[in-house]
Amino acid sequence: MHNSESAVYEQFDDRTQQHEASNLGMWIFLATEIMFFGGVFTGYTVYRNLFMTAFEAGSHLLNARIGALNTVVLIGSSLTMALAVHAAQLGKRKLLMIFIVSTMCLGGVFLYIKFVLEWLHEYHDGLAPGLHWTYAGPQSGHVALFFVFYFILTGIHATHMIVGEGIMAVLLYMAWRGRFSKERYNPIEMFGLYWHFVDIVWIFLFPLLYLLGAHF
Amino acid sequence: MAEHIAPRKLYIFVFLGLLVMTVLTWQIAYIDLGKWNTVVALIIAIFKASLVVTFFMHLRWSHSMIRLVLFAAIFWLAIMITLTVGDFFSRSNEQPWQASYTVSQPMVSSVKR
Amino acid sequence: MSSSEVAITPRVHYLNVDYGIKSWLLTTDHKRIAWMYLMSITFFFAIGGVAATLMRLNLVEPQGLLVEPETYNKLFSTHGIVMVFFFLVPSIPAVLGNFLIPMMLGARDVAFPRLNLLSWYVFMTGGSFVLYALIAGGVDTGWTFYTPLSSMYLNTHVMAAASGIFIAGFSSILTGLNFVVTIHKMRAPGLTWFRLPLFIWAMYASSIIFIIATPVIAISLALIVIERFFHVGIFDPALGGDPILFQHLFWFYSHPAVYVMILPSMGVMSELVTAFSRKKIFGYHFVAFSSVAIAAIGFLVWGHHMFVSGQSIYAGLVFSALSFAVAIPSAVKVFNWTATLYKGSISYEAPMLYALGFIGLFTIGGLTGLYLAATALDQHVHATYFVIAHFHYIMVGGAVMGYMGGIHFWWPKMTGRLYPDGWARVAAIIIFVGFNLTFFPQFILGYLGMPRRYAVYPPEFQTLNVISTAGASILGLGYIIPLIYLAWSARYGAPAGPNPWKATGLEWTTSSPPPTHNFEETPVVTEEPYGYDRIAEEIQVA
Amino acid sequence: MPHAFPLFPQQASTVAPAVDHLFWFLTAVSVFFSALIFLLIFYFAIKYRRRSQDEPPPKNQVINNIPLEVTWTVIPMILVAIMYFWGAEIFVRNAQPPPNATEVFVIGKQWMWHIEHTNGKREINALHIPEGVPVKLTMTSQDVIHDFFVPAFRVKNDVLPDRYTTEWFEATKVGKYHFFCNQYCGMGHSLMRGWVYVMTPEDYEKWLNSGVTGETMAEQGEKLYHQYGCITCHGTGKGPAFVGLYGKPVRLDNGQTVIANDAYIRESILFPSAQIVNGYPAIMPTFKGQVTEEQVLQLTAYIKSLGSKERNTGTP
Ligand code: HEA
Ligand code: HEA
Ligand code: HEC
Ligand code: CUA
Ligand SMILES: [Cu+2]
Repeated sequence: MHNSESAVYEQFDDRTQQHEASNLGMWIFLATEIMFFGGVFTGYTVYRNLFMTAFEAGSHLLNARIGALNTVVLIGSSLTMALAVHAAQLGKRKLLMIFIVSTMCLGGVFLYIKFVLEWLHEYHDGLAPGLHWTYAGPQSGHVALFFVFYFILTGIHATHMIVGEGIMAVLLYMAWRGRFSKERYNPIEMFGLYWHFVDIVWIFLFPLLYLLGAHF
Repeated sequence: MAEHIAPRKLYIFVFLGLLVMTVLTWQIAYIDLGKWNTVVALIIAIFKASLVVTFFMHLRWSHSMIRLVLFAAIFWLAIMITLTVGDFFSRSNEQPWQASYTVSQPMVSSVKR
Repeated sequence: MSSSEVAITPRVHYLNVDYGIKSWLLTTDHKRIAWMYLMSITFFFAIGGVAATLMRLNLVEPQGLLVEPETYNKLFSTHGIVMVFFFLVPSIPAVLGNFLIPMMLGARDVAFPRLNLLSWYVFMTGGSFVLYALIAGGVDTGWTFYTPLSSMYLNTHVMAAASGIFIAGFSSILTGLNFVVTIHKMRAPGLTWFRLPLFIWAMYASSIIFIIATPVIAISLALIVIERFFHVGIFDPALGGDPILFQHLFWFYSHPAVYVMILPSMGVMSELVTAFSRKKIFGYHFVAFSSVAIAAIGFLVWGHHMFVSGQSIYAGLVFSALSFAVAIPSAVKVFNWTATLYKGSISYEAPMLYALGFIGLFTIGGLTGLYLAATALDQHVHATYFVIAHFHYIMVGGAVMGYMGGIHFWWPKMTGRLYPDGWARVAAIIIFVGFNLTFFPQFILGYLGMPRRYAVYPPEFQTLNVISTAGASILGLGYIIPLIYLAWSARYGAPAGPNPWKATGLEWTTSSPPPTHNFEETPVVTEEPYGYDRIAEEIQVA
Repeated sequence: MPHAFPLFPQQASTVAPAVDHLFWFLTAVSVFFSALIFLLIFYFAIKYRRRSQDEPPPKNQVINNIPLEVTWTVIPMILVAIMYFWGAEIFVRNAQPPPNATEVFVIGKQWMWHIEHTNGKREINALHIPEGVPVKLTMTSQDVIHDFFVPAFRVKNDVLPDRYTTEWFEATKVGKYHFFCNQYCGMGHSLMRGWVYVMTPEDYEKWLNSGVTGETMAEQGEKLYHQYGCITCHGTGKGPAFVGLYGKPVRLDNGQTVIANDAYIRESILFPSAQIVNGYPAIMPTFKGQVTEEQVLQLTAYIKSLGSKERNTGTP
């Protein structure tokens, strides 16, 4: 058990070293995440340039308004997350819990919109390659390719969010048990980095998936 | 901890900035800029991402090592994309299939709806 | 060691602080985790080796001595997958790296000990998926998983194998992450970057590759699984995709991965060559930075596996030029090691035999890499036995030799006991001879045009294949001998004492085996590594 | 019983000697450096061996020598630069089939090679070609990736599904040579091989015209043109006429211009909606799944036979 006074693991000399180490570790982890998404982005870039018109046709089948709405929701959750870290830095336990809960809620809203208002619809409309594909317009195969990438990218992104919700539940419990303090809030800060990263991925996914070609 | 604590107001401003840019990028999609639509959208996305990284993720107050890590990841990602895409768009006519897409003005997109 | 000193084993050390299966499975001690990796990868090496033996036996007859082509395909796929992902990639980093990095840095443990344990579990989970795939009937994709063959045509256990590698990839990522943070943040007072042993530099460079490249193989295999499961066309041209995209993603990882396999061995080399010639390394900065240069440039050359794949010829030319560029830092290393021997005080214990073997065989393997990097020559030898010979020279002759040398060098530190050096030297020589007999004929076979992954082949290639198989049996014997005497010595060997080789380096300043937290008190470093000229004075005083 | 056992492959094409010269150059460099390093190691190892256990380690050790470092960086650099340009020159040459090359069509499928000559003559797992005439293979696959490799010619190239790749060579010696599938393609990979027969041009001519069905590829293509109803549009003005199409630029409805080569025609038949000719409606149905790769090649041959005279229809 580590209470807030002796919050340094035995392999470290002091708290600064420990904090710097976990911060660096987290950023390196995010670097691997960049490369992980990067693999799919590479494929996306190639196909998007090869099959320009098909990808635009596919993009037009998505609802840009919902996409924009979801962007706002996710940015909002990023704000509440930043404020949660802020509250943790100041050692305000109650505020911290409030902000964690609001982040979780906003994340939940995002996932609800994603699954229920988008994926489910796309599935019913026959826009789910491999499962239910009825699109019969020109270049159906390459439009399907767009949707494959759409589902993979949003799917991996949503998986990250679900994992994030789980971690937040744990953090909330820890906060409730008073495990954090002005001196010890490392986990909150590290998780914040993760959550903001997931937000950034979406910031790129939104234009790349929803806004291809002019929508006039 | 020797951590920088940013004022809460700053976070709110950043949030507002992100909001404005989201609306902007969404609305610009309804204006026909030809191939520039994608470019503009990406530029805005990069701006948004930098805001998040700099302020929400505290890069502004972080050790330079952290910046190096971020730079390295972006750098290698850029290499992966550039060299891969470079192959696809430099295939000669003798190895065609894709080649026919690139004879002239490959980037023009003018879908009629 | 001089017999006058009495080597003593400390009463309490990391191996006997507590007993029982739980004290191992739940340990966060980097040294014990290293042992768990050692056991696991030896197991995987045996699997890969058995597959290799069967393959070589089959190739004695042009029509196939033992098995049907279908089974042969499973054998080389198993061999490649297991040897690369479950033996060689984790070998030096996860065993010697885990054991030594904290000690060389004067730290109590790695930065994230629990993460370290987690990576072992992740590794074993991945391993069990692959074992499942093998037991359930095998997989015949080749280790390269080329699409659309793997994603649409084969009906073996591709998903299980791909998922296994996907999972094991995260173990690499976590290990690399742990090492980078440890090297950055856990160095003892006074241990500046240019006072680090070169092994640390090499591990640092390979960790970078782990971090940047591994996620890409993870995602590309995930995409194969998705394509297979949902029957959507990510890489299958029949459904609109492009198979060459997969090759790009695969080699973006797998080329840097070959440097992950060789860089740690190169790090070991720098330690061995200095210790057994009692000299400072020649050109420290050049050796250190060439590791980083190999890691960095190594990311730019992956297309050299695709010269004849239908990739654009312009891309081929660029990748060819970059591949030649990456050979230069390797050359620099070889020359610096050779120069280190100059005017040394050289002795020939087993680790040094492995080291000299490494330099020779790596040189040959690397130089034949140049043939492959030359576009027009690759157009002839691509995917022939010439390639097989090239990479076995580097991976078996180079990386595995380095691994064996490292294990022999640090074995006394890990167990506190000495192994019989005579046996070890004999084994090293058997391995060297068997190795050359196995793989040199394959260069000739390759230039003659014998394609790889051939279960049956035209009869005029038989003689060379028989020679190769004969060599392989000698080689296999050579690997079994160390297995026996090392196991024996762990129990019955003579106590080693803290520094049996009279080597420099922080790991030799603590007892053998070391205490759980490595050092009685945090060491302070005041000078460059490999201070063998200083030891000179000490020995003279004594 | 062990056969005669060669150590070096036969040279039977114009590029083979060029590739071999490069090979010997690299071998010379490799032998030189390997020998250099081996000899140095042996020499040092013997000269500086430790003579007694307590021999004091050397003092005043040389540990740096910048001129030396520069030397052994720069010399390899120069050598690899030579290797690079030498290899690249041959590689680029190999990528450019001479325009007068005889065309042969190769279709790979699990696990056999199907080969067709322009006059309609077909063969399986065998390729007959004339000596002293450049031959260009246009290759495609019906399933997975294969690779067409002729060791005696020192050339190979992958054969991809849904795509044409090419490879060319000019045989210089009459004889019988192996060709192999050199890209792992599943169970029968190692059985997917055959023989290249290089014949004198006269023998070749005789062989080519013996036992032919009587129809060239173009004639077969013309039949298909009627059979699949291409004529109902392309012969009536509903679709662009084929006369003079081959090799000419085509304007598409999105403003791009493409060259009507094999790949374009193949795509027009199998994925008609990918590229729409300017001024025509996108009514052409896909023939994917109806025509085989072989038939596509025949249709292409037919369209090619209609010449590349000035086009009178098609591009308004
Ligand atoms: C540890 C593993 C390892 C290492 C370190 C290397 C190192 C190199 N490899 Fe190798 N390679 C593999 C493992 C490795 N390779 C594997 C597994 C494959 C096959 C994969 C598959 O298809 O299954 C492969 C395949 C492969 C190919 C593709 C072949 C094909 O499929 O057609 C190529 C092509 O360029 C290549 C090139 C090189 C080069 C230029 C180096 C260089 O880094 C070598 C540099 C070293 C030296 C040059 C020697 C030392 C220098 C001197 C002694 C001084 C003199 C030097 C000069 C004159 C320059 N390799
Ligand atoms: C790290 C990598 C590594 C290592 C160590 C080896 C080791 C060996 N390899 Fe392999 N090899 C590869 C990586 C490696 N290989 C790869 C990546 C491929 C390409 C696969 C593909 O095409 O997809 C390949 C392919 C390959 C082929 C070509 C197959 C083909 O294309 O048709 C051949 C053929 O000779 C071969 C032979 C050998 C031999 C004889 C050894 C020997 O060195 C092995 C010696 C070891 C032993 C003989 C085991 C020792 C015994 C024990 C440990 C005791 C345990 C046993 C019991 C108790 C029962 N390997
Ligand atoms: C229903 C009418 C129809 C049929 C049947 C048809 N086509 Fe077409 N084809 C068209 C039209 C219209 C176009 C021009 C628009 C386009 O590019 O799709 C076209 C374009 C083409 C082109 C590109 C020509 C150019 O000028 O660039 C080729 C090649 C072609 N068709 C081949 C075939 C072949 C071969 C068949 C039979 C196997 C066939 N078509 C059957 C209507 C048809
Ligand atoms: Cu076809 Cu291998
Ligand atoms: Cu490589």
